[in-house]
Amino acid sequence: MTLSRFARPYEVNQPERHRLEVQNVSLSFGGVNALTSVSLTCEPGEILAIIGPNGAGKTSLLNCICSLYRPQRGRIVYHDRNLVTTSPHQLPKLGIARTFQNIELFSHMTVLDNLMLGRHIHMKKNIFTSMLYWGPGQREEIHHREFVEQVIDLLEIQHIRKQQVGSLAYGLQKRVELGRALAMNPGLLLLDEPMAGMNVEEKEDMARFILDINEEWGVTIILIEHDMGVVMDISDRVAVLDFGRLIALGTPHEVRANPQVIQAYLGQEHALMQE
Amino acid sequence: GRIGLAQEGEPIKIGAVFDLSGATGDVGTPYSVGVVGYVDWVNANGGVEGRPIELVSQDYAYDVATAENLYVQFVEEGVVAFMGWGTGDTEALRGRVAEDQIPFMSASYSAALNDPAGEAPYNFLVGTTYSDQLVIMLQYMLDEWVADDNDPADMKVVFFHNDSPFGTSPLEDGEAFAVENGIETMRIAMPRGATSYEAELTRADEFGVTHIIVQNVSTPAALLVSEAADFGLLEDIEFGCLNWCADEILIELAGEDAEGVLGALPFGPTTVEVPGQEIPSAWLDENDMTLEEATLHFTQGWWTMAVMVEGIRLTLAAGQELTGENIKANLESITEFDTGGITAPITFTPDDHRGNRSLTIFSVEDGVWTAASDVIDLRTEE
Amino acid sequence: MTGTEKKSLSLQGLLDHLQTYFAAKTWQWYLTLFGILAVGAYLLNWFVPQAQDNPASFVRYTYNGIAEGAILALVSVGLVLIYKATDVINFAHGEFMMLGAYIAYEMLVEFKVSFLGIDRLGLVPALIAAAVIMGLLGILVERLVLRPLVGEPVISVIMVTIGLSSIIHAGVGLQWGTDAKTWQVRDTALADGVLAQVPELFPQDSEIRRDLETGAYEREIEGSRRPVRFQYDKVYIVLIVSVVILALIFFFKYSKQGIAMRATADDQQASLSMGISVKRIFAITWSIAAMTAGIAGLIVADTGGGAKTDIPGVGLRAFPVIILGGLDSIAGAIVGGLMIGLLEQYAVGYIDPLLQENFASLASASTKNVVPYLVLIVILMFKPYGLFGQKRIERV
Amino acid sequence: MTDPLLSLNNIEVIYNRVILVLKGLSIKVDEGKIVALLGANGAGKSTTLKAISGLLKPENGSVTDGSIVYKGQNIHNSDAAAIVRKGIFQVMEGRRIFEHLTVEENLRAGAYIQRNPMEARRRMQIVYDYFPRLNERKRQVAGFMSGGEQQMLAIGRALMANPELILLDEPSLGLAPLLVQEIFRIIKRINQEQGVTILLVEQNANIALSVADYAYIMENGRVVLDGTPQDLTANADVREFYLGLTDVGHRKSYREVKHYKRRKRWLS
Amino acid sequence: MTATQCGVFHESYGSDLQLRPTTMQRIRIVLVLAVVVILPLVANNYLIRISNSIIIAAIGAIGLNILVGYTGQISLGQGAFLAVGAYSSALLTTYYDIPWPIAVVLASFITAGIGMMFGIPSLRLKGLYLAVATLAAQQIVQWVLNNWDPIDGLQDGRATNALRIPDPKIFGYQLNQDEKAFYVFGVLILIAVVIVTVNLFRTHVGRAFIAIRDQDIAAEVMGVNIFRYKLLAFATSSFFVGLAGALLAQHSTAISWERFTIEISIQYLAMIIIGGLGTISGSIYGAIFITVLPELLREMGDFLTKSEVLNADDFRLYLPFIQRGAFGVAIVITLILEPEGIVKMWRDIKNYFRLWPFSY
Ligand SMILES: Nc1ncnc2c1ncn2[C@@H]1O[C@H](COP(=O)(O)OP(=O)(O)OP(=O)(O)O)[C@@H](O)[C@H]1O
Ligand SMILES: Nc1ncnc2c1ncn2[C@@H]1O[C@H](COP(=O)(O)OP(=O)(O)OP(=O)(O)O)[C@@H](O)[C@H]1O
Ligand SMILES: [Mg+2]
Ligand SMILES: [Mg+2]
Repeated sequence: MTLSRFARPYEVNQPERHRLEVQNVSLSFGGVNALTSVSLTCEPGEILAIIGPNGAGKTSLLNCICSLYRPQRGRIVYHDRNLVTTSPHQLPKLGIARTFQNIELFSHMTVLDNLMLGRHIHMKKNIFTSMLYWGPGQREEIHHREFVEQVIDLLEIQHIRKQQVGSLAYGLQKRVELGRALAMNPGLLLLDEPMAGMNVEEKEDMARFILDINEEWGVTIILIEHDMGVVMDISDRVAVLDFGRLIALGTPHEVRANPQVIQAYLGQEHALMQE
Repeated sequence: GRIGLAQEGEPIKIGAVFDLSGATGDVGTPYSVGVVGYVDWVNANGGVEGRPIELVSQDYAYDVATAENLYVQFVEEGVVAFMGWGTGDTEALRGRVAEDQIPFMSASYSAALNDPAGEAPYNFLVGTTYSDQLVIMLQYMLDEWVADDNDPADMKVVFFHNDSPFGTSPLEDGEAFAVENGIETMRIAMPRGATSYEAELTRADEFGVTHIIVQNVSTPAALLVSEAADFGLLEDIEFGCLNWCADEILIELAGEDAEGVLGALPFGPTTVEVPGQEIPSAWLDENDMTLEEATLHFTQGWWTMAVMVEGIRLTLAAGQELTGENIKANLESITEFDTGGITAPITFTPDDHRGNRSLTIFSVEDGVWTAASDVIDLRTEE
Repeated sequence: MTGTEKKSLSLQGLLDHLQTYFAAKTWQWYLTLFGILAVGAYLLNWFVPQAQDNPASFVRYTYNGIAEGAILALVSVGLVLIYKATDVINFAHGEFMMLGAYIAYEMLVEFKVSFLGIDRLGLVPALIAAAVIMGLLGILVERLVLRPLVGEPVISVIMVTIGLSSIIHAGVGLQWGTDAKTWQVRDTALADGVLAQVPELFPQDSEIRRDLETGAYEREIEGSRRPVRFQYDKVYIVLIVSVVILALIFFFKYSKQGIAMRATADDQQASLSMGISVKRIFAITWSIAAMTAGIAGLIVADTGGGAKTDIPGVGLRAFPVIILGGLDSIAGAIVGGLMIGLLEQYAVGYIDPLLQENFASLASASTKNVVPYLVLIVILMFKPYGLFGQKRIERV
Repeated sequence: MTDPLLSLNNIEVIYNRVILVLKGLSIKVDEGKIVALLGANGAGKSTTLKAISGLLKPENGSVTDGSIVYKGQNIHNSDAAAIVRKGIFQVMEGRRIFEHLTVEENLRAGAYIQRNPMEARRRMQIVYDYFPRLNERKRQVAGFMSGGEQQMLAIGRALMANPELILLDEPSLGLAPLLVQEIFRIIKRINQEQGVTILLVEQNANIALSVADYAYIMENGRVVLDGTPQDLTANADVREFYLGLTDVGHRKSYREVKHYKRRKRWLS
Repeated sequence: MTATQCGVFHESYGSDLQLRPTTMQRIRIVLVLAVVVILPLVANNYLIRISNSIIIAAIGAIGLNILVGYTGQISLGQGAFLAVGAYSSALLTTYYDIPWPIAVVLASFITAGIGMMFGIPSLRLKGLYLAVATLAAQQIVQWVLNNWDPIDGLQDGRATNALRIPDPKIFGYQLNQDEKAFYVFGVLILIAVVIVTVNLFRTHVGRAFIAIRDQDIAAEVMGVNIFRYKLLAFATSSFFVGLAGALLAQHSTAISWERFTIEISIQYLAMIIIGGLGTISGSIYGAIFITVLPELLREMGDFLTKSEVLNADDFRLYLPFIQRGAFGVAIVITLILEPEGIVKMWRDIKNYFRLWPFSY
C-alpha cells in the first residue's frame, strides 16, 4: 500500500472492493439457533442494510463475517477467501472493517491513537525500529498520520484529536469508532447500529458521513439499524432477518411492503406511520 | 539498634544481622538475645582490653537482599567483624566479606563455607558442620544398631530434609559415609506449606525405614515426629534430628511423641549443667529471663559471639591494629578455646575454619535432652 | 458443503473444538478426570516397585489426599466468596487463617476452654470463638480498608490485601512472636470420655478396628508392614468442611442475601439501583470469608503442628485449587481441593520416586508443589475458566 | 393544585469535582403521570436521573446546589438504597441486567427491598403477566438474552420493587420498532393499571411524546423548553430537531441532509 | 488526562509527534538529572547501593509494567523471570566464559524467550486466571533452580546454596564492589530503557499492546494478531525483567533462588500498582517507594532508639514487626488515598495548581 506524500487517499487509493457472498450460513450456541441457512450477497459499492427484531441474529451474522464467530455450516466468501476459516485479525488485510453495537473503543487512548491503531495493519516496521523511533519508525508514523488526518477531516472531529475517548460524549464516541474503522482504508465496512441512542440531529450527521464514505471513498457498507427512516433513506438494498432466517431481501420499497416483514419487525402502526 | 555502654576506650564496632521477624525468627530471636547478651556482659565487665563493643545490628527478616544492604551500611559505619545468620545471606556475602576483609561468623554450618584457601577466607564456623553432625549421627546409630546384633546391610536410613540447599547440604557426605558402611539411604524432601507428612512417611515406610534423620528446623520436624507416632512408625525406628531441630522447641511442640528422639547437638542444651551455662544464665536472671525460655539457641548466640570477641581480644592483646586481617590471623591461632562445655573446645587453623568436628548425641528422656553418648570426635577418628 | 472446511487446523481451532465438546458434557468431563486420576495413580502404582509391594500405600495416599483436599477446599471457599462478590483475590487470606489459628491457641491454652469437661473438645468452643472473632475482624477490615476502595480498580484492591497481609503478620508477630504455638497434646480423656461412647461405625467382625487410645481406625492390609490408620481427626475435618460448604452453597443459590451478593459481583451500580446496600453485602462477604478462614486456620493448626507463622503458605497452596475449580465456584473449590489434595499425595508417592530413581540429580526433588501447577495449566488450556468457573460473557 | 410528587429545583451536578454537567436544572413530576425528558446526547439526562436516585456517588459525581424534593422530603443527600426504599426505582441506561444470574434471580434481586417473600412472589406473577416472554425464559442466564428481552427484564425488575416512581432511561435504546411499540404500550399500561409515576428519558421523541403527559427538553444541563406534547410538537425547532419533520410536515429524508444544515435557535 | 499547554502549535506532523516537553517538564527533567549526577558525589556507599537497588528495581518494574500496566496481562511470575535473567547471565559467565556485558544481553534475550513460553497460556486465559497460571511459572522455575544440579553452584563437587560468578569489571572498575561505578553504569542503562519504552508506546507496537488491554476483541478486528502481540508483550516485558535480573546477578555476584520467590513477584506488582499502572514514571516512583520505604522505616526505628525515645532493650525485638506493619499501613494508606497510584497523585497536584485558584 503506497501513499504518495501529498495525495488524498480517495484519489489515488480507492480501496479494493469485492463482492461478499454469504452462503448457507448456520450458527448455533448450544441449543439456540442464531442463524439458519442464511444466504445473501453484497455487491461492491452498495449500502446493504440488515434489519430484524432483537435477537434475530444480525450481530451474529456480522460476527460471522468478521470471523469472530465460526458458523457450524456454510461459507462466507470475500475476495476468493472463505472467511469462516480465517482469523479475525486477518480480515483488515482483506479490507474489511467494522464498528460495534456497544462502542468498543480503546478508552484510555486518545482519539488520534485510536485512529492510528486503525492503521495498524499498514505499518510494517518491527518492534526494534519502534523502540529506536528516530528514523524509519518515525517516518512511518508521520506517513500514516497523514492518512488519519484525512479521516479526521471527513468526520469533523479535529477539535477532539488529543482527547481521551473514554471521556467523550456518546455521539462523538460513535463517530470516533467509525473513524477508527475508516482509518483501515477498508473496501467493506460493517456498521452495527451506528445510530442507536442518537437524536434526529445526530442521526442526520451520521447519515451524512455514511453517505460520504460510500459515495466519495467508494466503500461498500453493510449496516445494521433499527431506525427505519434511516434504513429506508440511505440503503440500496435491505435484508431482513427473523429468528435467524432471512425472510426478505430487496429494495427498501419492496421490503417495507412485505407482509412478513411488517408482521415480524415493523408492526402495522409503524408501517403506516412511515407512509 | 546499637548496644553498648560508655567505656573508656574507643568502641569496637561489630555488625550483625538477625532474623527476628522472618522465616526463622523462632530460633533467630533467642540467638540474637545471646549475641546481644554477650556484648552487654562484656561491656559491663570492663570491655575488651578496656574497650567497649558497639554492636551495630538489625533484623533482616531472612531476606538476602536486605542482608546485603545492611552489610554495606554497617561496613560503611566501620565495623571490623560481622555476625551473620542464615545460609543464604552467608553465602551471598562471602565474596564481599573476603574483599572487605571482615571476619564473619554465622549460624549456618554448611560445610561449603569452610574454604579458607579459596572462596571463603574470612568465614569461620563455630558450630560443627552439618555434614559432620550427620556423619556423627549416622556413626552413633550404626554403633547402636550393630550393638543390638543387627546387620549394617539391613539398616535403612531416610533423610528428611528441608526443601532447600540448607536441607540438602550435608546429604552427600552422609551418603558417602553410608556407602562406606553398607547402609542404604533415601532422601525425602519436606516441602513448604505442608499440613501433613503422611505421604512422605508412607514412602519411608515402603522403603523399610529403620532410621530417620531430619535436617530441618524444629517446627516442621515436630510435625513429622507427631505424624510418625500416629503412623505407628516411631515405635519401631530411631528418629534423629540435626542441630536446627534438636532443641527445646521440638520437645515443646511434639510433646510425648518426642520421647526417644535423638539429637546431634553442637551446642549443649540448657538442661546440661556445665560451667558454660553459668554466666549466661546469671545475665538472663538480671534481665528477667530464664534459661528454659531462652533455649539453647541463646547460648549458641552467646558463645559464638564469645569466640569472635576472643579473636578481637587476642588482636588487641598482641598490640596489633584492629583490622579484619589481624583479627582473622588471631582467630586462626585459637586453639582449644573453652566454651565451658557448651561445645567441644574450639580450634581454628589457617587451613581449617571449622571450630571443631565433634559433638555429643543427646536423646529426649522425660521431656529433657539427655546425653546419650560420649563426645564423638571425627578429628580423632581420622 | 464438506465437513473438513469448518475444522480449522490452527491450535486455537482445535482447542475451541475441544472446549465446546467438554462444555456440553460437563459431568462426564469431571467423571473422566477423576477416572483418569484414579487409573493414572493405579498405573503408577504398578510401575513403582515399592508401591506394588505395599498396597496399603495407595489407600493411605488416597484417604490422606481426601483429608488434605477437604482442608484445601475450606481454605479456597473463602477466597472464592470474596472473588464472587468483589472480583478480588484476597492475598491476606492465609494471614486470616493464621490469625484464626492463634485465636484458637489463645482460647485453648491461655483460656483453657474445654467442652463436656474434656480438654480436647475445647476445640468446639475455640472453633466458635475463632469464627466469631474472625467474622468481626472481617467486618472491621472491610469497613476500614476496603470500603474506601469500592468502585476502584480491582488490582488496587488486591494490592491493598497484600498490604493487609503485612499488617496482620506484624500484629501476630507482636502478640505471639514467631515460634509455633501448639495445643497438640495427646489427650487420653478424650478416648475415655467420648470415643468410648461413640458407637462402632463398623460391624464387630469387620476388618476395621478402633484404637480407643488414639481414636484411630485401623485395618490390616495384606503385604503391608503395619496396619493402615485413619486418624479420627481426619474424619472430623471432612465433616466440618462438608457442613460449612453445603451451607454456603445453599446460601448463595437460594437466599436473598446470596442472590444480592452475586448481583453485586455482576454490577455494583445496578445493584445499588435495586436498593441493595453494596456496603452491607461487602461486609457480609468479608465477614463470612474471614470466618471460613478462621475455621480453616484452626483445622490446619490442629492437624499441622500448631499455630505458626508459615500457615499463610497453606493459603498459597489454595491458588491452584481455586483456579482449577473456577474462581467463582464453590462447588469448584471442593472438586479442585480434592483433586489437588490427591495430586499432591500421588506426586509424593509415585512421581517423586520415578524421578529420584531415574535422574541422579533429582535425588532430593519433591514435586508436591509443582505437579498441581502443571496439571492446572494443562486443564486450563481446555477449560480456561477452570472446571466450574463461569465463563465471562463477552459479546460484541 | 397539589404538590408534585417529585421536584428538582435548580440543581447543579459536578463530576470529579471539576466537570459541571447540570447547571441549575428544574423539573417537576406530578403523581400518576408520565413525564418525558428529551435532549441531545450529553445534555445531562442520565445525570439528572442518577441525581434523583442517588447513583451519582459511585461515578464520582455530586449534587452541589439546589434541592431534590420527593413527597415533601429533601432526598438529595440520601444514599441509593434509602431512596429505593422510599419508592423511587431507576432503570438504568443500557439495561444493566445481572448477566450471570438467571431471569428469575434477576427479578428476585429486584425485589431485594421487599421484606415479605409472599409479596415478592405476587409481584413476580405480575411481571410475568406483563412480560410472558420472561416467564418462558425464567431459568435462562440473562446475559445471553436478546436486547429486547433484556430491556423487558430491566423494567420487570423495577416492577418487583413495587415503586411509586420509576425513572426510565432510554428504554428504546437498540430495540426493534415493533418491540419499541410493545415496550411503550406496556409502560403506558403499567402507568395506568398500577398507578406508577414515570419519569422517562428518551431519544425517540416521537414515541416518548405519544405516551407522555408532559415533557421537558434539555440542552447543556439546562431545561430549554417544556410543555405538553401538543405544545411541543407545535414548536418548529422541536419538529425539526427532535421529530425530524420538514416545514411542510413530512419526514426529512436522510439522503438529503447533506445538502442543508441549520443550527438550533436556542443554542446560538 | 495529559492536558498539554494551550497555545502550542505545530507546523508538521513530525513536530506534533515529538515528545514535546513543556517548560515545566523540561525543568523537571533537568532537576532529576541534576539529582542523579550530584548524588554519587555526596552520598556514601550505602546510599549509592540503595540507589543501585532502585535502578535495578526500576528496570524490572518497567518491564513488568509493559505486561501488566500496558497490555493488561497480570503476572505473578516476575520472580521467575528475574531468576532466569540472573541465572542465565551467571551461568554464561561462569561456565562458558562469556564476557559479562555480552552475557547480560544474552540473558535478557533468553529471558524474553522463556517469558514468551510462559506467555502461551495467555492465548486462552484472562485476568486472574492468567495471573495464577504465571504463578505456575514462578513455581516451576523455582523448582528447577532448587533441584537442577548444574544450577546449584558446584564448588569442589559440593553443592552450595549460592551461585558465585566472576567479578564483573569494566574499564578497570569492579562493579560488584564499586557501588559508584555500578551506579554510573546502571543509570545509563535505566535511561536507555526509559527512552526505549517511551518510544515503544509512541508507535504501533505499543499502541497494539494498549489496545489489547482496553478491548481485545476490537483490537483483533482492527488487525492486531492478539496472540502474537501478547507473546510479544511477554517477550518485551521479560526482556527488561531479565535485564534487571542479570544486573542483579552482576551486582551481587552471589545468587540463590531464595531471592526470587513469590514475595519478590508480589513486591514488583506492588511497585507498579503503587507507582501507577501503565506509566513509565510510575514504575520508577514505585521502585523508589518499595525500595526506600523499608530502609526509611529502619532508619527511623534506629533514630528513635538512638535518641532514646524508645528504649532500645525493650523495643529491639518488637521494632521489626512494627516496621513491617508500618510498611503494610503505608501501602494501604497510599492506595486508599489514590488507588491509581503515585503518578495520579502527582498529576492531581499539578492540575490543582494549574487551575488554582479556580477549582472549576
Ligand atoms: N456469544 C453468544 N453466546 C450465546 N448466545 C449468543 C451469543 N451471541 C449471540 N447469541 C444469541 O444469538 C441470538 C442472536 O443474537 P444477536 O446478537 O445476533 O441478535 P441481534 O439481531 O444483533 O439483536 P439486537 O438487535 O438486539 O442486537 C440471540 O438469541 C443471542 O442470545
Ligand atoms: N462519570 C462521569 N464522569 C465525568 N463526566 C461524565 C460522567 N458521566 C457523564 N459525564 C458527562 O456529563 C455529560 C452528561 O452526561 P449524561 O450521561 O447525563 O448525558 P445524557 O443526556 O444522558 O446523554 P446520552 O443521550 O448520551 O445518554 C456528558 O458530557 C458526559 O461526558
Ligand atoms: Mg445486535
Ligand atoms: Mg444518557
